[in-house]
Amino acid sequence: MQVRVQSDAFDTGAELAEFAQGRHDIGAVVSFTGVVRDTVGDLHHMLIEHYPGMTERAIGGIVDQAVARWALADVLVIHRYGALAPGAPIMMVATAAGHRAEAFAAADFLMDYLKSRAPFWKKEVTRDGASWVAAKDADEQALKRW
Amino acid sequence: MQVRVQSDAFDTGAELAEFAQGRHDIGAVVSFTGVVRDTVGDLHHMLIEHYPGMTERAIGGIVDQAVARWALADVLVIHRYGALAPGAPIMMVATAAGHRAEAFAAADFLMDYLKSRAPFWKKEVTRDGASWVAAKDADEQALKRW
Amino acid sequence: MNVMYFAWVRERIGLPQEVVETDATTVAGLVAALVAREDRYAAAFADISALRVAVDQELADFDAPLAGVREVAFFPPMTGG
Amino acid sequence: MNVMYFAWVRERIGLPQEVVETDATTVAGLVAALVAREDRYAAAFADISALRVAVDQELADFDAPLAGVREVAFFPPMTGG
Repeated sequence: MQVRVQSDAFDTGAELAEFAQGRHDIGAVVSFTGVVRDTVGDLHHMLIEHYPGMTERAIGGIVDQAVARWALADVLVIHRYGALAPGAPIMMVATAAGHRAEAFAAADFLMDYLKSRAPFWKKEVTRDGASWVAAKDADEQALKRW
Repeated sequence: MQVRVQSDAFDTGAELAEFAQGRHDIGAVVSFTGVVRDTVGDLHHMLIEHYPGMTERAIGGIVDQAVARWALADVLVIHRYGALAPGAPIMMVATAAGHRAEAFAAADFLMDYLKSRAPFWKKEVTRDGASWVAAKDADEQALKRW
Repeated sequence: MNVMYFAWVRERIGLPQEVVETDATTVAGLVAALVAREDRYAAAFADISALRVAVDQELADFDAPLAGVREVAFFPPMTGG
Repeated sequence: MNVMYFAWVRERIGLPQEVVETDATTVAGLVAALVAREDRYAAAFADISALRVAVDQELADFDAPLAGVREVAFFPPMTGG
């Protein structure tokens, strides 16, 4: 199990190539990568603020829940903070398990909880100004699935 | 959208690094990798047989269904056949979308259908002999989710 | 018509494909004609519920008609992914 | 006790953290004491339903007790992932 909170960029492909490498007891690996999205084409960059200390603690608790709930061989969570360019990976989650149902469910669960229970806040900076991304009701509702 | 059926090995990390690269209109990428699993420690290799022609047609149809159902920016499916060593990637699916729900659902859907509706058959070759992997009732049941 | 066999169906029958001349009008009729040939076919088709069939590379039922069909394939449930 | 502010709460109050001496026994009491101080606090805490609070780095309710607490943080709903 590995959790990294960092301002440095990371390479999803390279991380996934390393993840659960050389293990013969797993059958399924699922990854999720969140990317800075610029729908309208006016985004200059995204600023991600976080709460050092609580961030690591919150993510660790979410990973512990996933591990207690599904038979996982390994879990990786990386989440960036700071200024990120459009198209850049914001964060990734990877899960390894014997079968696909566990790997999918755990990755989906981790994402739902990281979205609404890990202390990160996103601000979009465009040419015209900056605004905080509002949390969505749907994201809070999504937690009730688990 | 890209579908590849091949005997050659592939590198999940390298494929994912290329996938949806440089796109600023996507927010979420999900990947699934199926790996040759050797639970007991007696697997020599896995043989995957397929039905050339029908395989490409079946996978193409499954991808078309996913694209019709979810707003996907891109889809990648790679599936190997032939002899595969324990720990080797068998196949992968990647989906790119604006939001995580679509990317997760489409990858999950693609896996359920590839599992039971793409003409591949797995045979496990151990030191003691060889046996065909039986389809699971749960895999057929999983299709009813969609 | 070209008839193909995969996985343990191929192993029981002992060949991957063959050209079959038949008057059968449905897949079930083709199966009956094959079963009547030799024990190895009877062994492969003993439990039809354990088999799947594709007609011209599309999954089909055993009562599917054979008119105009060029290729029929028999195999166990698929185990892809 | 150390009081921290994040995202637009930090921007409205104009600082990321401060040490606050208070007799308040609950988070809600601390909020009332801060709001009484200056308009910028009143602006930040105007709609408490739009805020979340963490007590010693764990999510908590506004009626959480402050006895023995070293750090309280106020912020909008999180937008991670």
